[in-house]
Amino acid sequence: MHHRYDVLVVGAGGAGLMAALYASKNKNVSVAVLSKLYPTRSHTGAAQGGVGAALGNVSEDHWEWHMFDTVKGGDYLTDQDAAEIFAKDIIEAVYELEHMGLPFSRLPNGKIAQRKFGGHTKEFGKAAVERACYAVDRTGHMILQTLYQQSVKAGVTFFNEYQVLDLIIEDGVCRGVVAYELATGEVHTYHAKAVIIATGGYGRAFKVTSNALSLTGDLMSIYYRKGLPLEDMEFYQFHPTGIAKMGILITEGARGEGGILRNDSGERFMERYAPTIKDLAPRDMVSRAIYMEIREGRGLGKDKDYVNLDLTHLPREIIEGRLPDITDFARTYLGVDPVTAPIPIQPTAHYAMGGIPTSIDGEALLDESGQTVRGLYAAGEVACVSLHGANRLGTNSLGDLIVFGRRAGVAAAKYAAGAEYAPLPVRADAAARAEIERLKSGSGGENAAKIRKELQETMMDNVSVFRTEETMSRQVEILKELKERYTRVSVQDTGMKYNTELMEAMELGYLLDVSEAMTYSALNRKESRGAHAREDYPDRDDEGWLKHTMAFRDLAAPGKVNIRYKPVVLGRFEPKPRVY
Amino acid sequence: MIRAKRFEDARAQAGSNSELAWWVFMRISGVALVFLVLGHIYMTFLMASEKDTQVFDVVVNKLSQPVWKLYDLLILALALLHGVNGARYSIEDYIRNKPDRFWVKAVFYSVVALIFVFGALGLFIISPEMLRD
Amino acid sequence: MYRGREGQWAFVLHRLSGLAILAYLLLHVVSISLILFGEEAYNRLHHLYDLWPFRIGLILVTAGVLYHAFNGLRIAIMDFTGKGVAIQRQLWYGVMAITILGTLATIIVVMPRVVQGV
Amino acid sequence: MQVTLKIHRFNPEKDQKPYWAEYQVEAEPGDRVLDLLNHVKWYLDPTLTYRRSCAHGVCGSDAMLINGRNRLACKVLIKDLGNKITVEPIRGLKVEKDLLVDMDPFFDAYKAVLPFFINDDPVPAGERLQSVEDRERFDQGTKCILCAACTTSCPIFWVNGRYLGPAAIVQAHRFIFDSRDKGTDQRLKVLNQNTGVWRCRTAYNCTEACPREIPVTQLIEEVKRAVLYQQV
Ligand SMILES: Cc1cc2nc3c(=O)[nH]c(=O)nc-3n(C[C@H](O)[C@H](O)[C@H](O)COP(=O)(O)OP(=O)(O)OC[C@H]3O[C@@H](n4cnc5c(N)ncnc54)[C@H](O)[C@@H]3O)c2cc1C
Ligand code: HEM
Ligand code: SF4
Ligand code: F3S
Ligand code: FES
Repeated sequence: MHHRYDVLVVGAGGAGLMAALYASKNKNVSVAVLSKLYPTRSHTGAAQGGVGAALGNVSEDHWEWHMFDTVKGGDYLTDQDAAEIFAKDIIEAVYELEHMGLPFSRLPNGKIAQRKFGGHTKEFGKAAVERACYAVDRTGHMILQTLYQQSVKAGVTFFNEYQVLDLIIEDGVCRGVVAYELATGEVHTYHAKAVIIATGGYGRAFKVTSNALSLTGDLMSIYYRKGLPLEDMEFYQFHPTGIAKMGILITEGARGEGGILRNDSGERFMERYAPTIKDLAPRDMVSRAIYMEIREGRGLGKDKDYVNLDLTHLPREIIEGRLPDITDFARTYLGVDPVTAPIPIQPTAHYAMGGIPTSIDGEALLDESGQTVRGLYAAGEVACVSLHGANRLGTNSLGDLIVFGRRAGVAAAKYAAGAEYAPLPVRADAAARAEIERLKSGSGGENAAKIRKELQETMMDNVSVFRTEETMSRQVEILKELKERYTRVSVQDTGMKYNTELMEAMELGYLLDVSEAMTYSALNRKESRGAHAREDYPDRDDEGWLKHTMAFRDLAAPGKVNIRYKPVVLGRFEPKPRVY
Repeated sequence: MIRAKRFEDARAQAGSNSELAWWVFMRISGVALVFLVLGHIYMTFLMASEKDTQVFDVVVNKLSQPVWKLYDLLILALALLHGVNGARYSIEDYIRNKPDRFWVKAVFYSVVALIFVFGALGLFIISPEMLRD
Repeated sequence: MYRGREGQWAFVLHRLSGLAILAYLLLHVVSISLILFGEEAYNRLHHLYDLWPFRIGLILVTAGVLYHAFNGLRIAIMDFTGKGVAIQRQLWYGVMAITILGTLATIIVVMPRVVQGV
Repeated sequence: MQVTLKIHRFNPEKDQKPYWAEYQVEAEPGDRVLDLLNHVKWYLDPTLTYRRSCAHGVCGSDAMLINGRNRLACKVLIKDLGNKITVEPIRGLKVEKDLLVDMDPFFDAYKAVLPFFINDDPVPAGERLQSVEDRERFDQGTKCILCAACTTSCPIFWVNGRYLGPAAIVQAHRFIFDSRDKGTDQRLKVLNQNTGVWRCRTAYNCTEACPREIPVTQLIEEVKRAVLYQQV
């Protein structure tokens, strides 16, 4: 089937809905949203802790401080133009969410409640500051719900459970997308003037992750397969506090409320790693600290492979009142009551700092020179503006969705209002159909699930918190082998209706490709910065590496990845050593 | 494709208060019926217990008194109204097809109305003259 | 069968008992109204009621009325007090207790007559 | 431990009618039912179809009828079920394939209660103020993840699909009792209909089923009273 909309949004998480809402405020354009999940199932709903904005409701705060923290938290790889826009805009954006009815928790004076979060400080690093605006411990859920509610109110058109399989890009102009309707197995072609990609992250490349089963890097990979660049893929955040083995997230808000990390002897080990802000240090540092403790034999459990998050010294009302959901997680999945016992935790794959490179208006970049793919936009976790640099601060992702989702929506609508439909190539859906056919008729007998499992385990072993030349080179070889096996995957369900097996097999293909971009980028960067910690290059090297990685798949030479670089936008804040 | 239902669409659906009224009525009549019905049963038991063979007399005797006439008429009216509305809930729940629902309701209401008339007449016609002896 | 708890069974029983009482009531009215056609007709039918299946039936109707009446009060308490919802289970057990006791009492009164087979 | 997993299956493209399929699966006591389903799908029978995403009870994808009760497959552990587990699709919505049902009627009911913030007053420069107590008043309903476990456990909804259902009422409650919202009137009017709150027979299955521990019936009762007070 054939459809035509001026602006198409792919993905209905926080970024996608924000973009759709703002694009549809422009009355000159028609807008539709495609999502492989019902909008309210998007993983933005899992975000717990809060959205950072310098409202100063609890104590004095300024956008400059927020900007500084973001830049420093990103280990100075953050583009400072983006950080400045972000720190300023997010304040008014949070008020706007409140005006849309978002049920923020409140202070006794009726204002939006705020709490401390990792890496957020006052006066450029002096002490932790209450900056995370929260709605109990389900801030992301409330953002997702509120934005969806507003979309319902505005009458936005949704195509739910449509999985996008291809972007139609020719001569540097995006002309639409190809999507697979899960309910019927039909392949649809969407003709559009502007497409906004907001499909979130790809945590499922790892074994232990806080991410949903559906976060498989689809559109990042589709972009990359066209020979277009992915930026800063080596920077992948491991959140320090995932429930041991399961990866389910325990929000940093737990430490914001006073939770403490302890090793086997009960020692508050973060005092040794970040004397000033201790447990509220940025995530990369805390995750490394936990790994160090575990390596040095100070972990707990029979494999000594986790540490404890201790809330037991906090009053029951704080735990149950401000962190009810995570209390429930601990009780449900571990049988541990955080009021009386510490929670076993372990770093968990959490957030992609890298992704589709964009301008500050969300335009997708064609290469390192700043040229854009006309009519193509990206926002949210899938994109890299680069606000988060080498390491994202907690609460800055929700802010990113809101601020840059909105900018992308506005920019795309404005562009579409003034543009003509670029003609569609004949049989624009041919590639997608061929891929479906290949998987359905495959007879190689490889099981997609087994390949995925191996991918996740090896990525976890070789490209996680600590990396070395050796582990990553090994992973490069493993990926080659897995990709070869992937060509022999055969899908057993040949039906049309709700063929989830087919879609899972597709998703595995995407995971393999983003893993490739990530591993090559990481292998290439010979320094340690933010979330990218190399044991063979333990120091940050601003001389050689204060630059963004742009990884291109070489379309002429299969299996080859070309790395180029894009300069970091500096400004207000000079790169300094990062100590807390 | 799903098109979000608009604000205006939903507003247009708003209608009458009758469901609320019935809801309240079910509760109030229910509470009243507790006393009426239990009273009725208790009374019948007491009065008819040992003199089984003369049930007819007992009943006629009782129903000849205007107070009891009224009492029983009230039970009859309230219970039927309450019961019929209760049965309507069930009809609306279990009969999915709209035309069927309409017919079932129509027939059901008519039958009950007929029985009510019948019962009310019965109550009023009873008089002491009907007693033997 | 859905493994619902007290509330589900309270509802199912309420509905069944309500419909049963309604059926009984309609029958009851018809039979009493036979008075219109004189004692002969009235008594002929009413002797039928002395047969044991009708006696047992009467016990069931009594049980139904008791249950429906007290559960109806439980519903009204939940609806109007705002506190009732929290103790709905306890209320329901109370309703069941009253129903069972009341039914036992009825049995004690009616059974001898059934046994004597009047 | 060895678990016998019985799944109610139906593929409209192949099967005349639904049937039960049985699988023997090796599981840890701490595993979720979703882990078992995934195991079956990935290694035993890839055609098994169901929805899932977050895997920790926050996205609302995988409400199912598990051992006779509505649960999220990702939020119920094997150790709480024993080694015989039956899984069926939730009731009252059309089964599309295996455990996956048509959710459209559910979302239509949701949309009918105006599930969005309504207040056309000019906005202040900062946030609208709201006291801690006023915020608390509607907190319960904000937890809802629209999983439909409640609506599809309701004996009224099973037989009468026109009933808006508890989930929609919970959503309405969230706005009706929000001190900032001005749309209460219209919302209550929608709920004051034959298909609205008055269809609820206080069966409490919804409350028992809610994975977010929302006291659903209590909220419905509050809405009933709100309609009552509004109209008298
Ligand atoms: C457990 C957890 C807790 C978090 N807590 C916080 C926090 O407290 N504060 C904070 O700032 N950040 C937090 N984050 C990070 C933040 O929530 C995410 O980065 C952010 O929500 C991503 O939003 P998104 O809109 O980019 O994507 P998502 O919300 O993931 O949405 C992706 C959308 O894309 C759609 N999609 C994907 N692929 C396709 C395809 N092929 N075709 C069609 N549609 C597709 C999906 O259906 C979905 O609608 C947390 C993340 C996790 C995992
Ligand atoms: C004795 C005192 C009675 C009380 C306190 C009572 C109370 C109630 C209440 C409160 C309801 C509403 C239930 C709900 O909305 O969930 C109800 C329903 C009903 N009642 Fe009664 N009632 C009584 C007697 C009767 C009698 C005598 C009859 C029969 C004639 C009857 C038949 C019904 C029926 C059929 C329903 C509908 C049940 C349903 O929809 O599930 N009731 N009753
Ligand atoms: S109220 Fe509870 S059961 Fe119902 S949809 Fe919401 S979360 Fe699910
Ligand atoms: S189960 Fe149904 S009847 Fe009411 S209390 Fe819940 S909605
Ligand atoms: S998979 Fe998200 S709720 Fe179960």
